[in-house]
Amino acid sequence: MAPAQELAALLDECRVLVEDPEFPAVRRWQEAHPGGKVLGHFQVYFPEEIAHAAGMLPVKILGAGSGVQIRKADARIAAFVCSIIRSSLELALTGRLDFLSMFVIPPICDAARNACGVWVRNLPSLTTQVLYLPQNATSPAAAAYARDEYHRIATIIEGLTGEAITDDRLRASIALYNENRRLLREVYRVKRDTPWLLSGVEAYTLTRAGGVMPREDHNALLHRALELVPHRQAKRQDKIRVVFEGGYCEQPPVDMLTVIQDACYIVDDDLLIGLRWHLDDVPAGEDPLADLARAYLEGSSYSPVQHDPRKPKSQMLVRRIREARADAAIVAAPKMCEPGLEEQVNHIRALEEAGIPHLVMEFEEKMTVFEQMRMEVETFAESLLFDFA
Amino acid sequence: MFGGGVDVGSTQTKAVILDGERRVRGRGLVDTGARLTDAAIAAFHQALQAANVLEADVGCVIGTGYGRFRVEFGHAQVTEISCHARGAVYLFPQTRSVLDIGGQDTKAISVAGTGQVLDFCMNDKCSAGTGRFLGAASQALEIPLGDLGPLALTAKHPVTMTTTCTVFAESEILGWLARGRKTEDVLMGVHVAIASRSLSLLRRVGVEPEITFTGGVARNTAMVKLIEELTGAPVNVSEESHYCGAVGAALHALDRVAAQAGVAAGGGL
Amino acid sequence: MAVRGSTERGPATDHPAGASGQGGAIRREGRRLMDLWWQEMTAADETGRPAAYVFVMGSLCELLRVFDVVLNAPEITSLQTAIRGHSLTYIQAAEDYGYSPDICGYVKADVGLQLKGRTHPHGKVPPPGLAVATNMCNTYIKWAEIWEQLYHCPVFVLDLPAWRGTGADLRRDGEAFQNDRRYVERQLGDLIALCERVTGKAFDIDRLREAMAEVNRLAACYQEVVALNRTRPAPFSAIREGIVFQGISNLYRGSPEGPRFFEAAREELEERVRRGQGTVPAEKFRLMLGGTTCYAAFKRFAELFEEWGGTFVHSTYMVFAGGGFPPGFGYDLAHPIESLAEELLLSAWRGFSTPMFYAQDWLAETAQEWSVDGICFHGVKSCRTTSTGLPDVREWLRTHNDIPGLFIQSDLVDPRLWSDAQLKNRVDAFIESLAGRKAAAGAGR
Amino acid sequence: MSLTLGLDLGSTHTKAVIADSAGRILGRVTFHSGYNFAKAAARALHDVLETARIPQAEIGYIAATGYGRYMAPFRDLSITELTCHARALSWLFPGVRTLLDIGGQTVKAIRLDARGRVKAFRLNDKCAAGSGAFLEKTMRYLGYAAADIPTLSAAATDPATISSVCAVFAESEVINHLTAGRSAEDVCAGAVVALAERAGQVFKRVKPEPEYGLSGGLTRVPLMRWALETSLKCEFHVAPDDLGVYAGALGAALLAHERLCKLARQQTA
Repeated sequence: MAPAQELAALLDECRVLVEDPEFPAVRRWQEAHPGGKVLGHFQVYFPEEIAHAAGMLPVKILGAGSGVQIRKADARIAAFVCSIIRSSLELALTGRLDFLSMFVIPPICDAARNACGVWVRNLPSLTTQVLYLPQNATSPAAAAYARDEYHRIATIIEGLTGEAITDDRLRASIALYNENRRLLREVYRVKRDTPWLLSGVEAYTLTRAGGVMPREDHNALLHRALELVPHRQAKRQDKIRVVFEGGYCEQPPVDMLTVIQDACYIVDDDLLIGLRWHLDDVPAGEDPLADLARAYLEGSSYSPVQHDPRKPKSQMLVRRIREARADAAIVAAPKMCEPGLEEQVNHIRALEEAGIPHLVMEFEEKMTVFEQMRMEVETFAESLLFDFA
Repeated sequence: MFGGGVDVGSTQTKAVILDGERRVRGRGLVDTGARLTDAAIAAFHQALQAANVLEADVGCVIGTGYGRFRVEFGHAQVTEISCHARGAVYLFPQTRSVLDIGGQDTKAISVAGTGQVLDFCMNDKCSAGTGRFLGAASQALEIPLGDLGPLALTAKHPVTMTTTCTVFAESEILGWLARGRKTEDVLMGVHVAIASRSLSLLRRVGVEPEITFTGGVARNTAMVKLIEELTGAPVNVSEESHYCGAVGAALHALDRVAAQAGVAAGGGL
Repeated sequence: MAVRGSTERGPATDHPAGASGQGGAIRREGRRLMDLWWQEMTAADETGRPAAYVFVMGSLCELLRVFDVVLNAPEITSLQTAIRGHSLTYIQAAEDYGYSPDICGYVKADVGLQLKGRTHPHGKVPPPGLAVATNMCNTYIKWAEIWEQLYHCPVFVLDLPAWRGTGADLRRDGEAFQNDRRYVERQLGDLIALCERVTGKAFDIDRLREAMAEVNRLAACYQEVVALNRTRPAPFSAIREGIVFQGISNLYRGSPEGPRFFEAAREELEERVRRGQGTVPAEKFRLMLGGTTCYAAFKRFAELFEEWGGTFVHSTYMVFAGGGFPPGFGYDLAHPIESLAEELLLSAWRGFSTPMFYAQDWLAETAQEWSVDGICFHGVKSCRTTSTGLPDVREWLRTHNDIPGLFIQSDLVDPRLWSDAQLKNRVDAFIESLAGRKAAAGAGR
Repeated sequence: MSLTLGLDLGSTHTKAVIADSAGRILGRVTFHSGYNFAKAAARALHDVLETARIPQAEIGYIAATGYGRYMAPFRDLSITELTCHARALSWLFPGVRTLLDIGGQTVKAIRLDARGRVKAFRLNDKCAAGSGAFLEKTMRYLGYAAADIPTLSAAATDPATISSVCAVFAESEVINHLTAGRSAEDVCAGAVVALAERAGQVFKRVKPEPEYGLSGGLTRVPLMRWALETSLKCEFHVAPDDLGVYAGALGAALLAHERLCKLARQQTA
């Protein structure tokens, strides 16, 4: 197959994996691994290495997009809670997550933390756990605590799988994920330097596919994609370069990102930041659990749901924009998202001070209408690009 | 002796007169508009005329619906939840679940054989006004309210309406049409959205057969079909469905008349 | 605003609005202590005495008092703007600043207050010298980050790992709990060092012991007061007096005024019990509140039920926001820090988590002990902490424990979300169904 | 060939104008869009040519804007309505730097530079959607037509407070007021003031600079302007004789002229 077609096919495959609420890749894995157990985890970050080291398949559960209509979950959680919380529960209540034997919710926000109670009440056969990641990140005791918390989860996993999570297996898993992180950094580099060769949406689907397929396969897929991209014949267009901020938890519809990239190059973003949380390789030494815990706190990215005085979020956004050589920022937040909407205000202030043009947007994974959004993005681009007079 | 019930709803006001044998003797129906008291009086007098009964012969009048406290000539007020439950069991004695999709609120009621409310649930603030939402659809599509159901049933590939919010839903309708989707497919999408929203309310109170569908929207054939599909059970719908609240109120009125009579006759309760 | 809407009464209505709460030590002392607190804050704003901003869930007042800081509880100042009918102006100021209609009304009322020169209907609020938040409400952390932005003040986030889900090990001697306790102890050490830095005062462990002794007294008395409502008719309203109790137990935690108030309150309530005085002329329905009340319609909320002879005998709110002291726990003054850490964790596990997002067991037991006829679940549009999952808990209790429940929605402090006609409709219907239940039960006997 | 046609396919109304190089309007039409934008576009083209008595050959350039701007197959260019509004108002009032447009579905605030270019803009939050539509709903609910808004709101003695930004919540406030016995006039005026409040919030978000301009269908309602000017403490230029309604179409026509000149220059060059 010619490189162009092969890449197109590969990207289509990812798009299917990303949008199919039946998790085809996960089901294929279970067929190939009889008795293999799957661990689902909610946004933002979960140390998948721990589950992987026990032979489990870690899967990111991040809502159902606009494909699934919320029916059963509405009777459990009121409509003024964000979409991703309700649609994730909908997936579970409609049997689409029947492959899970364990589900982990980090209490990133009040809705997520409380949702855990709803999962436990309604899915008694599923082992549902809250993973309290440290919010007192600068406490000298935080890393030790996080290690204990990881160990607690590890013990439950060992009980479920009957597999011992040895340091060696854990180190091997960390190595595998380090390779995955390296490849994702490369994807983002290509998108930043040559957005006409790899669009924001393409980079997004490539990244997101990793959350719903075995990392071994994802590594191979990314590897091949990165080989093929340079052979693409694509014209560099006269578009403004923007950074998209606001995709750390609930995911904007792919159609929305398309509307944006029709008028702008998305050269960097915080989409699925949890999959790219560690900015560098995680060292795997004497005590790999401790290494993972330390890495979560040190040298990691930022999100509205982690408090760390060493990470002034809005300043890090400004740096992200500068490093991406972007002309402007699109500061989005999901409807009903407490932390996102609160962070948005700080971001806007910081961008005004830095004199960086920005467009403020509100979205919902359930959106199907983008006309107004298109008009806003076009006007924004027009206001930066042209001059009619 | 007669009993009267006046249901001042957010769009229409209905009145019913029942005789001592609980037979419907007269009905009244007017648009509510902004003057609730006038609407209540008008509907009640329509009913009196239809029943050919003098106001003086009506022992007790009960007001229900949002404007129940504007039925100033009434003797007492009872919420439409209690009245719909009572009315539904009157129309279909085996009723155990009642669904009423109204202009302001959707109600799911679990009811005992006596017409007594066991549990009820109403829509969340952020998914309110679903009944009115059909009105909005008929406006946007320029199709009379009565034709919505039949047209929706001709849909081949209904769209998926994803939002819970009435306001967003209206722009979603326009969006689908702007993308050239067939009117009936969009319309069916609207019906499905309302039906599944209503069902999640029924789930909150526990779906028990028989299910009786009351209120104006019950006359929408597509909605009835969808509710039946989603619950997997037949759904009772009466020609009287939009009078259900008023009938229930009139039944409550008759109780009071009987009680008073009992007291007058020296009989205790 | 909508609150002014219909004030229609149902049939059984001639009750003295808020019969309870009139006169007596509870009202008098409650008001005095509340004024005293505001005088302290207003003075601090003038003298520049350092202020610590704290939150009711895990406030650490007993520890902070040792450093002579003024304690500001923004949740309380926010709800007071609503009770005074001024919340909307503050909220709109925050929305003009960029905060969304969807986010916490408390946060917006406070941001509005900060933007309006910290001038509150009750007085002045001093700027934060330090802010202490816990993860018991994640919005606490975002809120504190706003002060960090506005004032560049140090923010201390105390991690209190709480309920962990399926088969969570809640044993105090369990490994998970011991790991958590070790972590919390270390954090308390850091907080003490921070307080010393901010206030320039050396930590005095004996003063901490004294403060903790006061908390022991207060907590014991608080439990007794709440228990008095087991009697029929209930001597106090978990909404009307409840808010006074919660306010004092939080603001005076660790000071002698706290226990003194509750001892006086207990006496007054015991007297009411002797006289068989209830909160309404004729107590017909004993209710429990799942979640918070609506301060934008504080009186009205209680009236909706009281006009039918309904009274609130207990609430989850009085537990998770009542100072959060775990039942039967007492500080071990011989080991203050260890004991403080343990109390914080037990509060997090049982005091906050359980009544907030795993409430069914607690509600079922309490409904029994307080002989409750029904539970009103109040969903707060802008508060996911107290609202997420309420419909689920309601249904659980209906199906597993046959406890009738009503689910209504408005807000804590945003009057725009109070729809009087809709709420009255739901409440009236609920009361009608409870009446029917009683009648049926009576007939059954 | 020196004339241009500006077409504004709005979500509720379609407007079209024909303008000459001096910006004089030679013909204009407006009508309810319905849901079929292609149909509306064709009708607008036909009607405006007819009313202006101008053969289509005279039209040198057609610019389409508004919600359905892609649905006019005969257009030369599509431009967003914000860019068009900005252009039109700065042509009508060269001093205007901040513009507020209250449309059927959205409220828009735009800050411009001296040349009428968009510097910053803001639209209403999703939850404050429905703006103009909310007013129409309220009127329907009260039993009046949208055309009655100016007279009805003017007759108010004590406007009812409607503070919610959400159209659904606001509607429940309307019901509260009616059940509490408030008059239709007061409720209508309350709704107008509420909408002005809402628009004012969007306006503040763009850090307005004088002078200020007002456009959109609701500029016809005197109370709206009064409420805006008192709550925002500033004066608005309002497009003369309902031109505000045509601001989008006019802007499109003006921008069309600029394109026309550019093309002409390119040809001569």
